[in-house]
Amino acid sequence: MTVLVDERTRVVVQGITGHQGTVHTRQMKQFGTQVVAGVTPGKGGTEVEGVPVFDSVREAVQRTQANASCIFVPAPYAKDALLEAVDAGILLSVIVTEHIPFHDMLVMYHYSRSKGGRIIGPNCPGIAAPGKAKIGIIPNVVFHPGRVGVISRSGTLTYEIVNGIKEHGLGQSACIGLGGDPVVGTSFVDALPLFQADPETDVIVMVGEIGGTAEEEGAEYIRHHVTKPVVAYIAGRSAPPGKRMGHAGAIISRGRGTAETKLAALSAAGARVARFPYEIPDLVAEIVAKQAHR
Amino acid sequence: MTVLVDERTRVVVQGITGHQGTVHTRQMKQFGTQVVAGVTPGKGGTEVEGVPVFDSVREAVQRTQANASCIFVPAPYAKDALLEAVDAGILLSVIVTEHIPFHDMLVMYHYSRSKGGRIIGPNCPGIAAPGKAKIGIIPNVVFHPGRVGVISRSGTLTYEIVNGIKEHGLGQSACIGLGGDPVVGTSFVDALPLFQADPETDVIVMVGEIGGTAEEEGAEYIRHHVTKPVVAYIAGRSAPPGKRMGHAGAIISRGRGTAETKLAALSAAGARVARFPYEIPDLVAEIVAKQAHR
Amino acid sequence: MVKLAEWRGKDLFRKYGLPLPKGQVARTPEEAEALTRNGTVPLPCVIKAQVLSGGRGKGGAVKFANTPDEARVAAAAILGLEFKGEKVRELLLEEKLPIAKELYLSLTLDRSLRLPILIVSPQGGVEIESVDDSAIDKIPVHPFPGLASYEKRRAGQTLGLTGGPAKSLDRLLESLWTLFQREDAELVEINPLAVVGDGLVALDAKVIIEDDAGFRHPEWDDIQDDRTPLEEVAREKGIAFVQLDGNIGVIANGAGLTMATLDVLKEFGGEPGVFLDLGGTDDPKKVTEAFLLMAQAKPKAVFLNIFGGVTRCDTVATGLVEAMKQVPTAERFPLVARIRGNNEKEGVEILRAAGITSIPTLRESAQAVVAAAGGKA
Amino acid sequence: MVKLAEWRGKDLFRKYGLPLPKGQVARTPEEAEALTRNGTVPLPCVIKAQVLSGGRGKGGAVKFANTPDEARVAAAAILGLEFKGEKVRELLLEEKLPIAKELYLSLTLDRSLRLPILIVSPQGGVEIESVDDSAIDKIPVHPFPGLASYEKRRAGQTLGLTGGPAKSLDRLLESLWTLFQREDAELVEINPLAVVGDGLVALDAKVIIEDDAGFRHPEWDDIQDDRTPLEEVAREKGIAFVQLDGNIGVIANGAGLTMATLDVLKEFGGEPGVFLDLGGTDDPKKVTEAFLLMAQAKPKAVFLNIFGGVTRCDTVATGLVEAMKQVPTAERFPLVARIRGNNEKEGVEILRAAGITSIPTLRESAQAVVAAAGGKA
Repeated sequence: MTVLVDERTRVVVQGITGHQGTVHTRQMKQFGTQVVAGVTPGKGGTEVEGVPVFDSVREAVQRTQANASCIFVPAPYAKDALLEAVDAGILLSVIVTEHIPFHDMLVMYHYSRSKGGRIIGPNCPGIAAPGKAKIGIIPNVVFHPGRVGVISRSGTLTYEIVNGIKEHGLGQSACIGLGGDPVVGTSFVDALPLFQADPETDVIVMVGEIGGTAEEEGAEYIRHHVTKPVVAYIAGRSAPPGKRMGHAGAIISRGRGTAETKLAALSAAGARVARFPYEIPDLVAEIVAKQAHR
Repeated sequence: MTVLVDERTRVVVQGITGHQGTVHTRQMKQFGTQVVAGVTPGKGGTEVEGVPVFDSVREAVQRTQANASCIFVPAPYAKDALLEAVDAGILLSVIVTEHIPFHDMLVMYHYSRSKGGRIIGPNCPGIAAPGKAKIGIIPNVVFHPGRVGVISRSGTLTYEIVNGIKEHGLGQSACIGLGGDPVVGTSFVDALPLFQADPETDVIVMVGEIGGTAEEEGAEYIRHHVTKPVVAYIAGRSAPPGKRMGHAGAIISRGRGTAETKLAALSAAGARVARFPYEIPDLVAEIVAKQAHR
Repeated sequence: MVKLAEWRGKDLFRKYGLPLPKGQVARTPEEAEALTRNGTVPLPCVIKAQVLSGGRGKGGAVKFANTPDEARVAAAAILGLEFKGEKVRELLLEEKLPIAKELYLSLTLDRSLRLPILIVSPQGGVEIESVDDSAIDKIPVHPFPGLASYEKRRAGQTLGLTGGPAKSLDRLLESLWTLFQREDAELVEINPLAVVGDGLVALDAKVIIEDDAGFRHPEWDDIQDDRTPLEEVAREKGIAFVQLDGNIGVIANGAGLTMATLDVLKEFGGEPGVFLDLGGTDDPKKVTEAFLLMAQAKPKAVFLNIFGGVTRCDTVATGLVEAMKQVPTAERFPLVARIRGNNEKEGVEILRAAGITSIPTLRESAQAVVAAAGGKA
Repeated sequence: MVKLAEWRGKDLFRKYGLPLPKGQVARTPEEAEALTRNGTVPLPCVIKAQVLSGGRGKGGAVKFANTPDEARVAAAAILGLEFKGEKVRELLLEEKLPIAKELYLSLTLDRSLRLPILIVSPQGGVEIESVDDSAIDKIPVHPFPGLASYEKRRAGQTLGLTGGPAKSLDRLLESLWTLFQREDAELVEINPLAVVGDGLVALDAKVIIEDDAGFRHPEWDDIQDDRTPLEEVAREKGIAFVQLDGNIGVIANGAGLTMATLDVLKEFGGEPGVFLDLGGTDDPKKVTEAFLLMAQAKPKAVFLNIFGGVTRCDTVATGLVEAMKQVPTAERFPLVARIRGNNEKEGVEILRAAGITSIPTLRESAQAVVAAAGGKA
């Protein structure tokens, strides 16, 4: 396994019969992912993109040994979908759905954790390991197998950066989009150890944004536990306080969560800090070149 | 460590200023236990049996590094007491209190478990490892250090049996009283592995009673995982169905939980079954004698 | 453990919005007639004895009526019946509904999982113990997230419900889950749960509440239970007391020890008649009370088996001697005592001074009491 | 994120049984006078502008009155004031209470712990940001067991409460916790929470509700917020739209990319005036709508920066071209586009056909738009 997913990952898509579910099932399969089942209550017995649809996750797991879930169901039903996945024994769930109330997410997170489960997201593009598997919606075209690990709170900005890495002639070991909500199942401190431990990752790219203290906690983790080089970028340097910048989690409230404190913390922890997204591939290439020289 | 407790166990007594709390604090200390703190809200700053009393478990832990709790507080407040202990980072709690509603205990159990904690009880005499430490109310006099491990759902019957073992010239490695309620934090399947893994235990005595299927599950565990000899006794062979026999958990309901099925399961799992409590020490002595011959 | 009569269970159901037939309680044949005549209970109706034991249908405790007169006659026939020792004092009259299907549904505790469990079966109207496991679905419900929608869907699937009845099930389960938690229930059972028209109706209601939660339910104080009068007195005094069929009274401390004592007596041919668990006490008055209670059960002989822990032997001996003074000579019973453990010497001495010998081994003391009761040992 | 005006917050508080001063809303000076004259609001009273921004006291938006006439005069002075851009249209009149002590209390989300957190300080009545950390206690609350009694005791200890006020705190916290969860609040803040006599009273109420939970709160639909009219329109269309102080409009897809685009513009001396995050869409109509919305904000230049994923480049290009047709010539703005990713070729071609050149690099495109807006790049 690279990071969380690999060729043995067997994905069940919850909400597969919806538009997004169907489109991304196709794309996940094109990426090479084993999408083994879909779930939409009441649509059991049908097929989507050649994938059998079941009425419940429990049934899907019994019949197909699915071991990971990708959740596309609308926000009002997302909590139930996640609980269903956890109770069916699925320990990795990627929640693409946005606008899930954080009170729901608190229950989802703590319940999942009490069962040993991991959530990626919500409101996230998911996870991909080129050449292995993808759960979520990151465009396939931006990837190329390689040794750069990417952890990001963003969606399209991540695509842009991952694509930039590819256009620099480099590739990615894995990319995790953590999601833009205030409460996410996997944060930088949870994702960093995965890449630090991954023998297929040489450099870690960390893309943060304003709001909360996840980047500061990540920096603290880097300082103490990460020996691999880290390149960091923070979006939202120019954002005003008190305004929610697109992501529910991207808000400077009561003077906390500014880009400055995040950049300072990351810099102090030894990360190379990029001022512009397009600087990231340059910095990564520089580090890779140095590593090659050693 | 023998089983769960040893010389490094530092006990905080919740409800120490009550009659039971005070009496048993004295007896725990006489047993050699490090009782380092007591907690009774509003009584912080006082002392009981030479033990400092605090207003909260958090304070007690901060000041005394307590790492285990003994809970004597009345049933209506027991849930809160346990939550307080768990949130203060205490991972082993012995709940002596009886008559805790099982709906409360469900919350206590699952919350504690989600934090990696273990509960012994409720409605239990606690745990003791002679020569090391005791948390709970088992009379000190019945113990003698030795190599027999005792796991029991009963209180006084356990004392009788543990005492019988002593009077046979044998001793105990540790004794756990699981408690007589329908929902207990630690059941036979949870306690058996501790004694199986304990290098200081040679023989395991298991004292069950009617109600539930904890003994059957214990038997299943013995069959697959326990290599040490087990002597078992079940109280309640003559109890009628549908009547609660003293313990909230001791009831044969809808044909389930009879002594017969339990005895049959234990016997089939290779346990030596005693028909009378006073046969247990004989059977244990017999096994110990054989072990000595080998 | 307090079993509620059907009508009390249905009152709770009503409070939580569960779907019920129209109905009312009657205590006389005339009331039954009036309720049906004035339309409070639509006709035809079913008339059910309000007793706590099961199997009423077979026992003649359930009848049907098409007219007010029939209702009166049926009520008169049921009222006053003895039903498994319980006299019928109340009747529940309910409209008779056109039942399309009978289902089974209950919420109770799974002790092994330590979780509430929702049990459903499409085969309702019969005792669940008689239904094949393959026709029963058991759905654990975790109290943290509570009853999840997917669990309700699963229950609906097992019950074979779609459309209106499935929607009705959704609401019903939500209400039942709330009731189960808020009312501190041990069991809520609907058997049968009937499909009627486009919805569901709870035809029966079995509710057992957990008396340990009584401290947050003052409203339970006046609820009748199926305890005997002596058991009721014992409960109020905090003594675990169970009346059995034999003639030897057993007083011990601790549930396990008391049960083991019963077992030993039986093994030696004795017939235990009272299980009395003193529990943990160091108050001699409570011991005295326990003995006087025992005396009221009129045992042929009494066996006192104590292993002193929290309850010290001298406390028990003191309480016992006091009790013996208070029991009238005519009502005295042979007593065999065995007291061991904490303060054993002092206790044995107190008993000896009162002329009672403590026999130290369980075997011999048990044999002695069986002999005293005229048993075979 | 919907901030409630104080009086709305207090209405919620009342619903959950939180202790409040007697009070009422007035919208005219005459109403203020009448409320105090007829005793609805006891005198002396405090009159507070109902605006969403903080620091009202210093801004002259809070006055006191001892007589109905004073109330009318004070109301007239406050009504119509512009307060940080917000016109005062409503006043809250409340009895003035004898305050023994002012405390601080709030419930909000701790993102790092992923838990609700109860924040208390004995130093109330001032902004919590100005209180020293040593005088603030933060108590995490787990949603599974809910707010525990020991947590309430801890809060009471930090606040230095005993007796009546401590008991009042217990009930207040229980209610506040229920409100926080049931109303899907992001923040409930009581500052100051006053000790008055033997109890507590919430003198202020700040409630922020989470609009993502709107699907279970139809009652929120008619609540006014502090969004600008354009922001409100955008919200209804599901477009993340924030008005800023500059003159360059930015349309991008995805929050991170949009923020990064703003950052780059600023770096090159530009001043972003609108943040418009298209989000994920493959409907050209939504793109058109977003552009027309942007046009209403009257930017000096617009920068379109798209990285196609779910949102394909050709979709955006189609929507953009359609929008440009609908914007009147007089209101047109210089447009710089950069479209990359999924269906990039098709999108670039569509734009080219409409006379718009897509500049592939972020650096050059950003510089171009800053120049177009007359900035320094």
